[in-house]
Amino acid sequence: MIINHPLLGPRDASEFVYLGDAALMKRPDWQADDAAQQFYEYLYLRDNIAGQHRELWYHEQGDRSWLVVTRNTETHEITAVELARDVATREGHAV
Amino acid sequence: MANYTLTASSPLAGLQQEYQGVTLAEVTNKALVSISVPLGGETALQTAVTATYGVTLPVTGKSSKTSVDNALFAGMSRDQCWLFFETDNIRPVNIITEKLGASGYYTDQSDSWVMLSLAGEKSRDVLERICPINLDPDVFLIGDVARTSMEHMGSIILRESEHNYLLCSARSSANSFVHAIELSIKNVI
Amino acid sequence: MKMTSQIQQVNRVSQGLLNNNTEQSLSFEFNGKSMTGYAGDTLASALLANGEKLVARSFKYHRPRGIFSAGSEEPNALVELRKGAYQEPNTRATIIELFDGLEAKSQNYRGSLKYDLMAINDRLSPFLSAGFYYKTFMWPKAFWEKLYEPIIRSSAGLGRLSAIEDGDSYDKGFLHCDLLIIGAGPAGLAAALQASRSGAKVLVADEDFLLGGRLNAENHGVAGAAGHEWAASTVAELNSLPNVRIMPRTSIYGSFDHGIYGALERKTDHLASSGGKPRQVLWRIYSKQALLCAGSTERPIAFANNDRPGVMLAGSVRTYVNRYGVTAGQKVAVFTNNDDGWRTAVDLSDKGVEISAIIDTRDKAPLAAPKGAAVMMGGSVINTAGRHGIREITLSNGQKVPTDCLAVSGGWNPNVHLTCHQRGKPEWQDDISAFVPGHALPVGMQVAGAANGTLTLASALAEGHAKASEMVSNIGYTPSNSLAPDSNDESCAVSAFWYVDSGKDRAWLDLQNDVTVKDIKLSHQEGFRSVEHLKRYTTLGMATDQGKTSNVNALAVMADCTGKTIPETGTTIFRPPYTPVAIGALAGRARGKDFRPTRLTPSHRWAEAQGAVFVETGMWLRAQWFPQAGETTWRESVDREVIQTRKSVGICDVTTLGKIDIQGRDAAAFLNKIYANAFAKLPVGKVRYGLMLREDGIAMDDGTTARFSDTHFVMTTTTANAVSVFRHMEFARQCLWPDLDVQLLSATEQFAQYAVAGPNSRKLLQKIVDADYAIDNESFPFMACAEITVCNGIPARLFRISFSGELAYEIAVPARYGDSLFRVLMEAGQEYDVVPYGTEALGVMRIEKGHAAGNELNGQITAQNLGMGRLVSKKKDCIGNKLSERSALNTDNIVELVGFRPVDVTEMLSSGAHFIAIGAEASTENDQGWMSSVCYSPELKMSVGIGFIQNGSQRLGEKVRAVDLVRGKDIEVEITSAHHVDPEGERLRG
Amino acid sequence: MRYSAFTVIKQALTGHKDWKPAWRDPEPRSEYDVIIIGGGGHGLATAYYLAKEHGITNVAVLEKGWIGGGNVGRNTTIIRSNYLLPGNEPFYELSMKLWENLEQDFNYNAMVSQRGILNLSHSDPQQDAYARRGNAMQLAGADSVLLDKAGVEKLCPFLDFDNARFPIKGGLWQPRAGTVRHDAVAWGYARGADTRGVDIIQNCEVTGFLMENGQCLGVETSRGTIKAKKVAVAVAGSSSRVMAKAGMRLPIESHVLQAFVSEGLKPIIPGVVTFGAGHFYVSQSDKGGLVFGGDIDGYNTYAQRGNLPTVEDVCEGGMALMPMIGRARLLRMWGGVMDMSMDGSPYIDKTHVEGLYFNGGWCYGGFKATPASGWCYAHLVATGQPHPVATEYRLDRFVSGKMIDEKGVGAQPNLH
Repeated sequence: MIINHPLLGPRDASEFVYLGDAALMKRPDWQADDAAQQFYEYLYLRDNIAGQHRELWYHEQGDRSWLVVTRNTETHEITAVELARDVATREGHAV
Repeated sequence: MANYTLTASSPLAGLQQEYQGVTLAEVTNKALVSISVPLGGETALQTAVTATYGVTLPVTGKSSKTSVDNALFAGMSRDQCWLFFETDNIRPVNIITEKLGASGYYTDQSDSWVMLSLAGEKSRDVLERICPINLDPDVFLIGDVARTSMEHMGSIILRESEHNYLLCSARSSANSFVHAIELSIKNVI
Repeated sequence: MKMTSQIQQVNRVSQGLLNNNTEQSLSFEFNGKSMTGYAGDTLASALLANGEKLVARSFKYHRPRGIFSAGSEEPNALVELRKGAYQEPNTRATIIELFDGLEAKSQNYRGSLKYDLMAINDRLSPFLSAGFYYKTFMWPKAFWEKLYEPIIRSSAGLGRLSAIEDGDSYDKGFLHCDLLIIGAGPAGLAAALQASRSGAKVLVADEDFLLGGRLNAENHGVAGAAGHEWAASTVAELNSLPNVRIMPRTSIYGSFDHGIYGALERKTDHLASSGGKPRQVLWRIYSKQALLCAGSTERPIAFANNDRPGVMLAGSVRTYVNRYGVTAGQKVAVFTNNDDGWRTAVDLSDKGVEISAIIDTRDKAPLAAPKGAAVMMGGSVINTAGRHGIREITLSNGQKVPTDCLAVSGGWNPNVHLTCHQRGKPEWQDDISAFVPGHALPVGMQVAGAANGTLTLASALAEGHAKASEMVSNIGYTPSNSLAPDSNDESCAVSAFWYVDSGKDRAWLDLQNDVTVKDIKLSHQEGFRSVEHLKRYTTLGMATDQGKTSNVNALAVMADCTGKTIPETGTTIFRPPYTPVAIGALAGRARGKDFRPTRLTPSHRWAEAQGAVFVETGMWLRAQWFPQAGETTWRESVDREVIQTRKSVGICDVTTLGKIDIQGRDAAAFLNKIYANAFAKLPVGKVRYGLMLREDGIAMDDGTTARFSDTHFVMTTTTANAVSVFRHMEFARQCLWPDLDVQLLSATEQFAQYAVAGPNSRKLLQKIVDADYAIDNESFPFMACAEITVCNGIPARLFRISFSGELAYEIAVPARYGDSLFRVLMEAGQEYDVVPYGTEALGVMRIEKGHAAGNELNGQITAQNLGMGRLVSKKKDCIGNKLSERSALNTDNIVELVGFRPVDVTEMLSSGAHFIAIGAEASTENDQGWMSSVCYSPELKMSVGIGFIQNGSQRLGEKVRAVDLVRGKDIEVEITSAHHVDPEGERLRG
Repeated sequence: MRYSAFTVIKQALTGHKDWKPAWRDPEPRSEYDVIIIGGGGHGLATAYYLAKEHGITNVAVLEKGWIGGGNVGRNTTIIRSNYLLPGNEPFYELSMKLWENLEQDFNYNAMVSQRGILNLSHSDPQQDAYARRGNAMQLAGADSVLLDKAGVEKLCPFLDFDNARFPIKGGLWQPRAGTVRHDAVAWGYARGADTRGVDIIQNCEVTGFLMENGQCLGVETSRGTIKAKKVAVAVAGSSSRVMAKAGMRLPIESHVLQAFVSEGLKPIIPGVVTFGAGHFYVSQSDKGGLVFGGDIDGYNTYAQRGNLPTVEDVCEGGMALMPMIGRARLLRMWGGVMDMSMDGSPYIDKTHVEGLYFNGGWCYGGFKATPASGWCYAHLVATGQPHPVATEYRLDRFVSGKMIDEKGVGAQPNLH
């Protein structure tokens, strides 16, 4: 696969390390009343979508950026690649 | 206190090899300091760099050259520039701090890397066997820089001129890195 | 050509396209027999030239087999090429380029090829029907492994590996292009011309060594020249262009996501020796667009005993005569259902070969038959005779025709393989009775020419040209306005005809695996009707040719059985690789010591000179111990290193520990989230132990972090986790807390770092630390850190930390001084009898001291298990603290890290033993924990260990058994504190 | 028809006229006692044991495509019971015992071949970990042998002992492990279940569940509504997609595991060998192909195909371990979609929906588990109680922190 890095252009996916669903950026509030349940769901349950999947890749053999890649899990077509830091800043993140 | 002296040694003891159409040489006269941009401090750093070095900070994947200390700023990531420059000062960070003050976070990388110059008409043929980056001369332009992996080793490649490349890889695996390049040379030439 | 060789080469009828300039003949050996051929021959063409018919045996029935095709689809003529470390089994004679001195052997026979003892299987064939083995060999039970399976296994496989390391090397590489053209036949060459003239960067790959595809096998003209001449001049033109790269002998073996193609270039396979260069290069091609021009493969027609040597594909027979100047027989018959088959008869006849008969399943002859050829329209071949090669055919009218070569054509199947690699399905096209590429092509791929079902020459040229125009404009080039090369479309009408009812005889579909029409029918009868079931049940298409010449015919048989059409019955999709690829090539250079890079520590050269024994630790090589003269066991060396360190001073290279430079206004706040214990208030000039949890509450890593200024920390990680911890921290920084001002840089390589440990460590260091820096206990107490200078102004970092439990320091200098510093420390330490110590002594001292390391931090262990539960701060948010509170991780009965000593102090403990109560049965139910690390403690003069046992902290003094069944040990041990040595920690504070 | 040497000979002599389909092709009935979704190895084994062990024969197995077309027909055929943790080892040892009697039990030769598995170690800590594991295996009644380098050399003299980047230090050998002809397992269970009255319904895709008051009453399918007292899902690879129709999110990600086979070669590799310093394992099939594999590709996918970096990584491991295979050629590669669970261990459990059962999360270890999975799942569906060796395989085990994490890599499915 090739990931079209927003800063670097197309790079072989083998330069990257995969983590999983981009929902892992939405770490729950540790002080919430149901924090235990929230953390369980956050860490262990997955939508595991067959289709457009937003997921985290780390450019370990590159600029060390974490990316949010939108990729179809049935065709592998990639339709969007963003710096995760931008996404985290824009969409809110852990507290 | 007894008088003990420490002597410096380079990872490849100044290796220099000539082959038909390509030369391979260790670069030992360059310091390397990473400059990280503090959150929200892009403008301040840019101002400081322009004032002292007379160049703008390059975007990721590009480099800017300046005559000051024969330095080259390489854009390594969105919040990091790496500065290659000539000095024999063992505290290169101090030089940067003097010039740029507290506008960035500086980390000495001079001893982290082995630096090699691969030069000559056959250099691209040699690199084709190990480097996944598209080195087409119309695509990877002079001054372009990329961080990638070659033969399972993290590496940096910088195109210095038409046929000349600066290659960096981890100091500890310098022997493996140079072996990979030499094997490419042997296989190609 | 030399007369001598011509006499030997009884079937050489002309020079064909063999190179004029290399007229000297090449000698080679097949099954020990010497023969000759010419440069430009394949082994197959040379064997045919020499009249060799019988070249192989089939897989199951050991039937005699000859050369069937002229290309990579060959199912029969597989040979063992070369010898010893270069022996290459299952190599298709049809693609082996002849070289002087070539040696090859037939495979899969016992006794001799001609009189194969295993041919008994052919007699037993009624019992060996499809899937017979699933129904028997079950009784008595023990016989399967003792008797039946060994017999089956011994007859498995075709060729042999030599069992010696491959004597050749391989390489890999990366190529980038705008347009990849796969196949340099008429469509591919026309496309390459057009694309290159439009300015695109073009890569053309073809598996053959002579480019031109079928142009080299036919007598068609292109652009006013003979087809092969046009091909040669086109290749010459393309080669002269800077934006074109032509790669002959290069198979595109797979199509992968996002325009990536796998290619195998055979660099030296056509030479007698590789001369030290890589035999093959595996390329990864990154293309923006790819045009598949892989041509088509002829399929046979099945009929009784259609597998004899001499039964060949008609187009291949034509290839041999036109390209190689070789006739496959002296009396050739043609059996066809299409116009193309007739051309074989015509071309052979033109070379003076006798055509004994043309049998066409259709009613009307498309062309005039060559002189002397008997023509049977509306007929078929119903049987053949000839033990080791075809001698005679029987026609449907009962007539028997003597013939030594039967050229069969059942039509042409487009080579759709690469279009299926991303699971695209081909579609049926009725007018050519074949599957053509489906609509779901790999992104960026198009298909032209015969591969696309465009089976005639002028149309293929035009299609290649047109697709190239379209594709280059897709990527921003303006197509050149040059025209497609002109030519004529030959007739290619075909009328579907798949197999002739063979009655009691067998009619072969898969020639290599011996799958017959009957097997398909039986498969249907037993309910294995889907293509997937059919293939699996009968092994159809599972042979080395992946069913290139058999799959569609078998589908047709199944369609007949089910009464459905072929496309209703199913499609066959193909998986990578298109043609088999040597595993050595896929590995490239990565073997032996070059499997992975080697990282060396700054003291490596010195240690090597001392005769140190090294150990692989991840990618690193570390000194394990330093043997001295007279020491005969590793224990002697290690014990000495430990004793001397604990008594005086020792030095160990700990450079391999990960180091992360952390800077920023929020660095402290960031560390507070990364580490389970509190870090925000760590004073400048201090070091603190840190325990890092994964979000699931399991210990991830541990180490120390030093604070050099308000905004500057330096973290150490374990050697093993240096990379994953850095990644984890970048995740936290970029994805979880992007508002924190913190920057990370790996500094592992920047510093050489040495542990200086032992009661005399301070004195030793004082000899090199510059006078400006005081390191006495008061100025520089336990857990202090500072940036200092040594040896007259060399910058260094000093940490007062201890893994050994002794008064100890770690000193770091820029890596360029690493080698020198180690030597200086050894020199300065002479007065204290300083010793270097390796990873073994390091391990002994940490076990004596009860420190957890990799054996303990194995990803299954919590802070609570380590006895560090209280370290996990509840007053702050940090990664892992919430889920570490889960109930099952906090019961009264969790395992806890404690020490163990043998009750009989002469016993040696062993790591991996499980703890079982005295008197209890050794079973899973009674399993209380395990010993994780053991060592011989030179200080305590006994074996000691640390390990995990249920509720261990409350059981000190209790005795249990350490049961090590795999080593035959079962000994009593006492549970102790994990701190076997200096439990109060007085030494390290001294 | 009972299969035996006698019937094979008789049929051979009479032109193979009397062979019958291995299983019927029935129309679905409107209602069953139990519906099993998924005609893979686990679903078919469950049906077989429901019928044979629990006398429940009014059962339908619904298969979207053709039975045995999923991972049971696209794996590297290894069976073993060399696990470390008490939540796993007794289960896999039960599976091994079932394998050992399988063929006589279901009257089908699946070519269970106990030629052994050798896990190589390349460092002292790795050898220690194998000792711990070997002991855990024996505590559970399985067999294990800890080998030193000489012991390994005796078994596999063709490994690279002289020039290896990561020298071989020893290994863990399980003699009773081995390989099985994978397709035959599906077919044997199907035939055995069919003979006992189970309806195997192919080309029948489940499109939804019939739910009422928190209870599952059947399924909607491409061939109509089918009611059932109990519905048991066994669709590893598609678990998330199917269970989403019941409104459930699972602790599962879908990943692709590639497998490889070489051209047929005369026998050269005796048992199963796994590399301990890279991603490579290999055995040789009865047909002569080297059957090998490595790690999963590592990204979520439902596509049954992989990519080149993994292919090359696996072959690098192969050449590092046994450089004699350099001139053997890779013939075919394929990918299977795996249910990767959050701790690398499977789930066999009830769900919060009454009457709906779940079996999945097998990662790439599902094949060897087939008999025990069917056995324990049938037990759960028939009795409502988990089988004693499968009590830990709860869907909600992460809530309380009862992970069964053999590799120790945590809640990251692509690392298991």
